[in-house]
Amino acid sequence: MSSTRRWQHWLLSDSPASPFQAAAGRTYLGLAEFLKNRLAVFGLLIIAALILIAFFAPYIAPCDPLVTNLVNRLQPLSAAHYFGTDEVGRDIFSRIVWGSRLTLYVIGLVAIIAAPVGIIIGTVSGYFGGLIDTILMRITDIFLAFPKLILALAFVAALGPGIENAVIAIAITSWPPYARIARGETITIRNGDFIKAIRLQGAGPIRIITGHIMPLCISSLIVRITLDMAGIILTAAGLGFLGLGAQPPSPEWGAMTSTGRAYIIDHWWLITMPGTAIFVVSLAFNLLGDGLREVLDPKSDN
Amino acid sequence: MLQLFTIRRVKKATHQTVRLLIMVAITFFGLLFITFLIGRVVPIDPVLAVVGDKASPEVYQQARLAMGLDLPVWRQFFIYMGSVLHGDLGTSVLTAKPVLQDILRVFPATLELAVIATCIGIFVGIPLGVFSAVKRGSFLDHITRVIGLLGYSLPIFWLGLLALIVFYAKLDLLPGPGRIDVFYEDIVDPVTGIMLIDCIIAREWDIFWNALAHIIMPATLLGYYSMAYLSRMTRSFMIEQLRQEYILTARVKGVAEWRVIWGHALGNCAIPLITVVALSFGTLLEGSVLTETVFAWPGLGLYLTKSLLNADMNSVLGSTIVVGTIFLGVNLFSDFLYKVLDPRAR
Amino acid sequence: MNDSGHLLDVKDLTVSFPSPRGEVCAVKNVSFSLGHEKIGIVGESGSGKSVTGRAILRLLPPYAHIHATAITFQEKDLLSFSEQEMRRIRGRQISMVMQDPKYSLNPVRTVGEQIREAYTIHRKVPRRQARQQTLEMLTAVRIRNPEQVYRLYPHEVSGGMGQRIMIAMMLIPEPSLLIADEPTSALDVTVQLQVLAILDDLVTQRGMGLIFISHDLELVASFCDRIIIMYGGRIMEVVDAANLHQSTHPYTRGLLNCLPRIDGDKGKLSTLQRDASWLDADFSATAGGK
Amino acid sequence: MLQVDNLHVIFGHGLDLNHAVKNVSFTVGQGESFGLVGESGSGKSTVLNCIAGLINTWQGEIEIDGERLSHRRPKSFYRKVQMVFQDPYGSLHPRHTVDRTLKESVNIHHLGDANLRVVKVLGEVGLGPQFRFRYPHQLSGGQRQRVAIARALILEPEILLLDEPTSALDVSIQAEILNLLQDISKKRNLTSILVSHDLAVVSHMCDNILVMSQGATVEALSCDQLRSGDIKQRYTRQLLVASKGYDRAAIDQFQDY
Repeated sequence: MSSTRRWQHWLLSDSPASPFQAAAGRTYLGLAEFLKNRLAVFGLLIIAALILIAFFAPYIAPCDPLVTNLVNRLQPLSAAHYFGTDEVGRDIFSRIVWGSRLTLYVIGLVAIIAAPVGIIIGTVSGYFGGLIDTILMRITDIFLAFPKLILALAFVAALGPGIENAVIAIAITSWPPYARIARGETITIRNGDFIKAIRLQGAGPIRIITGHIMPLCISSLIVRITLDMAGIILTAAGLGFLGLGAQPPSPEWGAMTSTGRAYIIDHWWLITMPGTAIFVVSLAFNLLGDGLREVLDPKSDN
Repeated sequence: MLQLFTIRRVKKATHQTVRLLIMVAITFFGLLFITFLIGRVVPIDPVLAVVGDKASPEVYQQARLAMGLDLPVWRQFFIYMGSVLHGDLGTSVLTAKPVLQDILRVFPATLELAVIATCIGIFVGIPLGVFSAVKRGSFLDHITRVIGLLGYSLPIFWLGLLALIVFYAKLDLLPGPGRIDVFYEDIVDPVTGIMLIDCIIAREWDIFWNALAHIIMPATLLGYYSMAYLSRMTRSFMIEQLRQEYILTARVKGVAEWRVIWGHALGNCAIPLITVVALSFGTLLEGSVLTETVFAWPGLGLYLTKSLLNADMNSVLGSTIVVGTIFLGVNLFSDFLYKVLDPRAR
Repeated sequence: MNDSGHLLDVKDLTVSFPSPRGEVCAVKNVSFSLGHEKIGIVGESGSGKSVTGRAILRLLPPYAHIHATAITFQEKDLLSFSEQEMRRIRGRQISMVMQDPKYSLNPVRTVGEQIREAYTIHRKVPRRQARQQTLEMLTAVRIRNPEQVYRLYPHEVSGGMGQRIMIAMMLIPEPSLLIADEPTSALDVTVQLQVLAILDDLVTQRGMGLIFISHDLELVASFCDRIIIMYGGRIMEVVDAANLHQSTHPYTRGLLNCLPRIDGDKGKLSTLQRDASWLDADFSATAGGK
Repeated sequence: MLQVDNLHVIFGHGLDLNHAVKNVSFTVGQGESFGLVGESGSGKSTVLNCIAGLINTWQGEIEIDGERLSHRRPKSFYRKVQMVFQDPYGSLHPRHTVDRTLKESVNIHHLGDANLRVVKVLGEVGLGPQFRFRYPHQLSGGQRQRVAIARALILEPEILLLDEPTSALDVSIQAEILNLLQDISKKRNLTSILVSHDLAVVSHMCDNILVMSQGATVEALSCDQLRSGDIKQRYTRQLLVASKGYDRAAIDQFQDY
């Protein structure tokens, strides 16, 4: 008790004695604020569970997700098959467990490709303004002129169906909004007195953009990217559903829903289970994003 | 002094309009460039697609020259652009008809869905957002939040399938996939292409009710997503506006609360909301691809999906250009409205 | 000055806001009364001067806790009024002008519409007559071309003109009390004085009461009849403007002495030494006017 | 020390053209405290921003120590000229501690002994070591302005540009900051230019004053001329009357400029 008190006192000190203590205090306050939002914590827990399931898939899944067993086809839920079996007798639970890897793969890759591109284009465009800004923003606008899914479809059509191509297509269509947000934030920040002040200390553009502007853009981008993850999951599943994303027999949730369509009248679990998985993960990202917004972007509420 | 002000206003407005049009032209140019690039990286040989893979080398070469594929890339692009601007989007391999003709045939079905969905979004979503912003933390606010969360998290195709199971297969309340029952097909003359309106023109009331029953599920489904989006955006815009000081001024004047909310605050939200409605219209075009697939709705989305699965590149790129152009047009229109409604932007 | 008795009586007004660390008291036990005169409320930021003004009109956010023994306006007990009855008081009887016309005017409506609205809420008159009245009011605040200004949008007018428009809007229903919350702080000095002159003339002509909230002690001293000096949510003292420089209260003296003066010497300015006991002392009993 | 000759600044073009500064010239001597006074839109802050190199669209001549300044400033320039801004809430990076803000300047110029310099300069502006690792939101307005002054001083400049350094502060805090600035200027023998709309502040702080209106010079005065009322221009006289408080009769004599 007294030792936790002491820690708390150290963390909340009005006059921290080191940069580390100052940063720790900040993190602590942010964390405390975040933990108060139960729904956001719930979202975070689901995402943590998703990551663990994906990591330990071989140990969690009772069956091989790809091995067919026609004798056992279209079995309802049971102790042997928690979520039943599909039209060729594969265990749906195992397929969903392995499918979590594909989901993580897609959102991870899209975030790694799209976020840095968006941030760099946005901040550079916003900071320098003028011709650079005009050119970069024209390009961004061209990409924004297509509805996302349609452009992704066109790219998939050109590159051929498949999960890698779906990732590329989604990434290409995801960065423009990030660039827009980063640019907007940069323009507001750039005109702030503290940027003038650091310019007067003799700092060059690279130091200003990376050390002063980006850290301030990043919090609103993290919120946006987290919320977008939900959309990316839905888009990837949609591509899978149309037969343009991951190809059978790989256990991608959208593709599983698509094959289950033929059996919806009598074998409801074929579409219900993968659909629920998509919904739960996407909901988790939405809840986490909303919670992060309240912590990182205090101006939006209250 | 004030006359000068008016002259400035007019000059500025012309200046801005010209700027806007140039921007749109550049964006359209880029749109064509991207579709052109996509068309060029396709692994399918366009010549083979025309002459078939049993053609002799001479025929192949002739077709290649006829299609202009020996010309430098930039010449090819300008030829492509010229033909698109003349409304020539090529011929569909699947239907053997000009792509533009195909699209004009299927588009009204999509438009019908998108317009009804947008109406649901505007007339349900916006009031819902206003109420929940005014009574923050109330029961209604929580409902709005759940509607929003579900709208952002549920896969539209899955929700469509579940709706089909429940309302068609189990309860048999609503008809199944398709735009109309099979035995009613091809009775009504497609004057506008929009089934409901065509039925009214032809005074075929049985068919009208049948078509209406068919459209309920897909339109409500799309409308739900539009509502989720609009109510959430409206809520946050309203919260922002209600914090402003002019709201306090209105209250000081003794303005009734309902007029403060629906007149002053919503009046200021209307301007950003126009952009949001335009955006949501674009999202609906995209949602229609999945919805139309689920409900076998013969619109642009279904056409695009079928073309994709059959590697019919002319149709795919043609549809992409058409959707992109519509999107651009809607955005241009919203920008224009923005200029008209917001005195600060004039 | 106090010709026809009291216009407004405030007794033991306390306003607090909930915060993560418990209730924070923004105003504590404030009492004063006002006749048909100009009274100034002066204080530094956080002294509770604006909150006091808004509490009278009941314009604070719903989570604020307002307590008072009495708020009496023209013998009517405002505390017992319903929200609907308050709405008939606002604008018609008590009005308020805020700091920055840039924010306090609705950006998408013309200036004329907004002033006209203030008039038609309280009086059922034909549109034409309301418009005529609006134009006359614009003339009264010395706007030379009212017809043109009527059609302008708030972003098209300068700060000084904007504040005149605000005054026109707030005085058009002919209220008997005006609360002016830092009405000229966003303006340049000369414009500030011109706006104050307009306000002064109209208030005097109509025999109104004025509560002038400001951070500028010297300005208030030259403009108002009496001054209420607030610090930390409490009234420190109430003095007649003419006697301000004879004040002996340490806080008032501190505020006066730390101002640089054009004809003063260039040495160090004296700084204000805050005293925790100021917050304990109970001046409200003596602050009830004369 | 500092000389400004025929300075012109034009923003925008076409319909939005704004001639913000018109033909302004003045000289500031070594160790002198110079004031720029005017109402909003007078161009006083713009002049300051030109000297600091924050605006690139000026024409004319700016000289420091007889050396002409170009639009691009070398790094060494910033060791000579520093600036303090008006808004203490906007001039500090919200995510950087006081320590980081101050150290960054030392690092940019590779001065070394960063810790020592930070502690020393904080002491000089009257902030104890307990403030060193705080974030701006943990400081009051006056304390933030002290940090901003410390940041300007840590590079040991010879010229200090002050852009309305106290207009966002309460009068009691204003007195403390003005006293601090006076002390430091004297101790370090700084040359300073103070921009303000407040005649009293300028006359308290400065030796010589330039009155500006709508981008142009109205007149140049010494502080003693201002005090004794030895003023030639009507505009300045009106400003002086206005700054003395509300006087109903005098206001009717005001003219619009």
